Amino acid sequence: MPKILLTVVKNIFRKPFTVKYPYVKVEPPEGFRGAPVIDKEKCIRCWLCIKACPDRAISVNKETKKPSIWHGRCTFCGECAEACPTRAITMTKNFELATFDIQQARSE
Amino acid sequence: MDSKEVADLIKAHVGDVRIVSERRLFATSDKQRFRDLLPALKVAGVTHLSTITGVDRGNAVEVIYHFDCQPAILNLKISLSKDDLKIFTITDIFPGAVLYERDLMEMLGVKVEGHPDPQRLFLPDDWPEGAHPLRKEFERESK
Amino acid sequence: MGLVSFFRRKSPWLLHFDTGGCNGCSIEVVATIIPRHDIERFGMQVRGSPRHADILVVTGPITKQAKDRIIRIYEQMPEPKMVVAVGSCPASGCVFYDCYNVVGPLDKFIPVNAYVPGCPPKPEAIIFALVKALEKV
Amino acid sequence: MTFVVPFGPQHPALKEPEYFRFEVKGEEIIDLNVRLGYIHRGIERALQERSYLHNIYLAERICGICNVAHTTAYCQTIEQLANIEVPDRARFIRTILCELERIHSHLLWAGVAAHEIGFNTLFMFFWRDRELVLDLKEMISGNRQISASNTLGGVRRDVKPEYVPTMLRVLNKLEKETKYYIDVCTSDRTILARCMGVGVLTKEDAIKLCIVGPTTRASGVDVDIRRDDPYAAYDEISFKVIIEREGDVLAKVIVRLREILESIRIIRQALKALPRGPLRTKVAPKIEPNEALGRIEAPRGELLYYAISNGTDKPERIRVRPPTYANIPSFKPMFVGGTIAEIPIVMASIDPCFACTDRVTLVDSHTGKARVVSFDELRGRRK
Repeated sequence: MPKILLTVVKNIFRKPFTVKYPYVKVEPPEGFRGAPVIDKEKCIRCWLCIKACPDRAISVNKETKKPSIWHGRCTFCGECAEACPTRAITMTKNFELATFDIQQARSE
Repeated sequence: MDSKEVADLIKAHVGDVRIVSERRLFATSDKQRFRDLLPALKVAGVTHLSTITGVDRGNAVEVIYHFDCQPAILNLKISLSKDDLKIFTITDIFPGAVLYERDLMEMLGVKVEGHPDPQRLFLPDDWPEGAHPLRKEFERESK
Repeated sequence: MGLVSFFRRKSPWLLHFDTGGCNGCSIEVVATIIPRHDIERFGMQVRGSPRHADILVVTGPITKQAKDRIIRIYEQMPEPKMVVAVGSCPASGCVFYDCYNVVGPLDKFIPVNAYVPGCPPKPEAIIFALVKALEKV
Repeated sequence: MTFVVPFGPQHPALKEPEYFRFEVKGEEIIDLNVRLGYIHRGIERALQERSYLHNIYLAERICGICNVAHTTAYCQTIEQLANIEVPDRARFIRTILCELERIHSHLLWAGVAAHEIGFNTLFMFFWRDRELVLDLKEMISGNRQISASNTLGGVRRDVKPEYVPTMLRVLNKLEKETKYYIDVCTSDRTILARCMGVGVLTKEDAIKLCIVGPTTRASGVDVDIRRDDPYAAYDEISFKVIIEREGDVLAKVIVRLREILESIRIIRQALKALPRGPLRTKVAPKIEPNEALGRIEAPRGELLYYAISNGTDKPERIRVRPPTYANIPSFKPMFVGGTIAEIPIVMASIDPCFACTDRVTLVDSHTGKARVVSFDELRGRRK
C-alpha cells in the first residue's frame, strides 16, 4: 500500500488545520506590517517620510498641510515609520484593507 | 583558479587586469584579442559564462563578460564605440551565451555578428524599431 | 434577494491572471486554496478557464504585453462578472509606477469591483475582500 | 506531419503568464519555442533612475518568492561598491532568512510539481507545511512573503531571543515531515512512474549550456555558490552540497527535498552561533565611481548582481541575472524527444520563475523561429 494513504487516513482523525477566518478573527504576530497610521498631533512636517518612501505613496494635503499615505501605492515596508523623528507614523496590525474605492484608501 | 592564476592565464590577451580580491577580477580587452582569449579560457577549464552585461557609457557601449572561473569571477570589459556597435558572437565556444547576446542586441542595440538566432524578438509586439531601453538616449513615452 | 443572486453568491469561481507582478500576490492567491485557508468553504474554486469564471483575480501591474490579454480574458468571461485587484500593483503600479513597460493601473482598462491593498496582502485579506465583494452581488 | 501546440499565456499549470509553443509529431515533441515578456516591466532601467536606498524595494519586487535572495544580493553588491563591512549579527540574520526562504521556495515548488503530476493530496501536504515556514517569516520580518528585512549595511529587524524556541520547534517538525516526504517520493509508485527517467538533462548539456542551481546539481554538477563563493555567514557554517547524478525530474525532486534538510541544519547552526552586536552600519547616500559583482545561491540557483557607481546617489548600471534566465536553455534538451503528457512536470522541474527572468528580457527561443502570439492561438488554447 502506498505510504501516503496511511497519512491520509490519519488526517481524517486530526483536528482541522483550517483557520476559521472570517468567522474567527486572526491576530497577526507582533511587528506585523499592516496599515500605517499617522498621528497628526505628533507630525512636525519635516517630510522625511516622503523622502524615505520608495514609491511616492505619501503626499501632502494642500489645504491642511498634513501628510497622507495612499494604500494603493504603499508597499507596507515601514521605511516611513523608521524615518519619522517623532514616531508619528506607526505600522498597525490592521490587514483588512479591502475597499471598493482605492482613491479613498488612505491613512490620514 | 584564484584571481592570480586567472590573471596569469589571460595576461597575454588583455590590456589591464585589476585584482580586487581573491575572487574578483576586473580586466579590459579589445574585440580582437578577446576572441583569441576564449579558446585559452576553455582549455583552462572555464566552462561557465555567468552573464553578459551591456552598459551605455555615453559615446561608447561597454560589454562585460562575466566568466565563472571557480571560485574567481573574471569580469572582462570590452568597449565599443557607438559608431561601430559590433561584436563577434561567442556562442560557438560558450553555447550558454545565446540568451545573453540576444538581450544585449535588444536592450542596447549592439549587433552580435554570427549569432545563430539574431532575429529581433524584442519587448512587446508593437515595440518601435531602433528603441533600446537601456540606452541613455531612450526616452520613456509619457503615460 | 432574488433566487438567482442567492445561488450566484453560493459558488463563485475564480480565475487568476498575473499581469506582470512579482509573484508575491500570485502565491498568496494560490495560498487561499490550501488547507490553512481553504476558500472552498465558501464554494469558491480557482479555475483555469475564463469561460467558467465569475470573479477575475488580477495581480501585478499591467505590462504592455499583458494589457491586451487581460482585456481579452475579461471579455471572454460570462456575465455577470467581477474583478478583484489583489495587491497594490493593479491599483497603482506600486514600485513599478514609472517603469517603461508598465501601463497600469488596471481600472484604466477594465472596471474593478474591489481592491485589496497590501504588498502582498495576507490570504486572509484576500478572503475578506472576496467575501466583501460577494455581499455586493 | 507536425502539429503546433500552443501553451499559455493564461494557463492553469503555472501561475505566471508565459507562452510556450511545442511542435509535435504524433505524441513526440520535436521542437519548442518559448516566448517570455508578459511580465517584463523594465526594472533594470528603473534601477538606474532611483537612489540606492529606494532600489532595495524595487529589487525586492523583482521576485516575490525569492525576495530575500534578491535583496541580499543587491545589498551585498552595493556594500562591496561602497567598501562597507556588515556587522556579524546582520550576516547571520541574512543567512537565517535566506535559508527560511529556500525551505519555503522548495516546498512551494514540490507542491507545484505534485500538482503537475496530478497528485493533489501531496500538493496540499507540501503547502500545509509551507505555512509553518511562512509563519516564521511573518514573525521575524512582519510579512509572510516580502520581508523588507535587508537594508544597505545590515538588516532592519532582529531575530529576538524569544523567537528561537518557536523556530527550533517548527524546524524539528519540518525535519520530520521532510524526511517522510523523501520517503514517499522515492517509494510511491505514482510519483516514480511520472518522474523517473523523464526530462533528463545530461551532465554534459548542463555544463555546456551554463545551467545553474538545483537543476544542474541534479545532473551531477558540483556547484554551489554558498560554498564556492561564500557570502553572509556561510563560511562559518558547515553544510553539504546535495548532488544527484540521474538528471531526471525525480533527481530534481530529491535534490530540493534534501536541500531542505540541509537548510534546517544551517538555520540551527546559525541560531546557535548568532553573535551579539549592532544590526546595521551607516551607508553614505553617494558612492564613489567603482564596480562590484555580487552573487548568491538563490533557491533556484546562482543569482548575480553587477553594479557600477558614478559618484552620485544613483547607480550607473545594475545588471540582474536571475537563475531562471540561465536555466531556460535547458528546456530544449529536456523536452525534445519527450511526450506531450510530460510537458507540465518537465516545465516545472527547473522551478521556473518568470517574474525574475522577465525583468529585462522578452525573448527567448533556442531555435530562433520567431513567431508572434496571435489571439487565435490563445483562443485555441482555451477551448
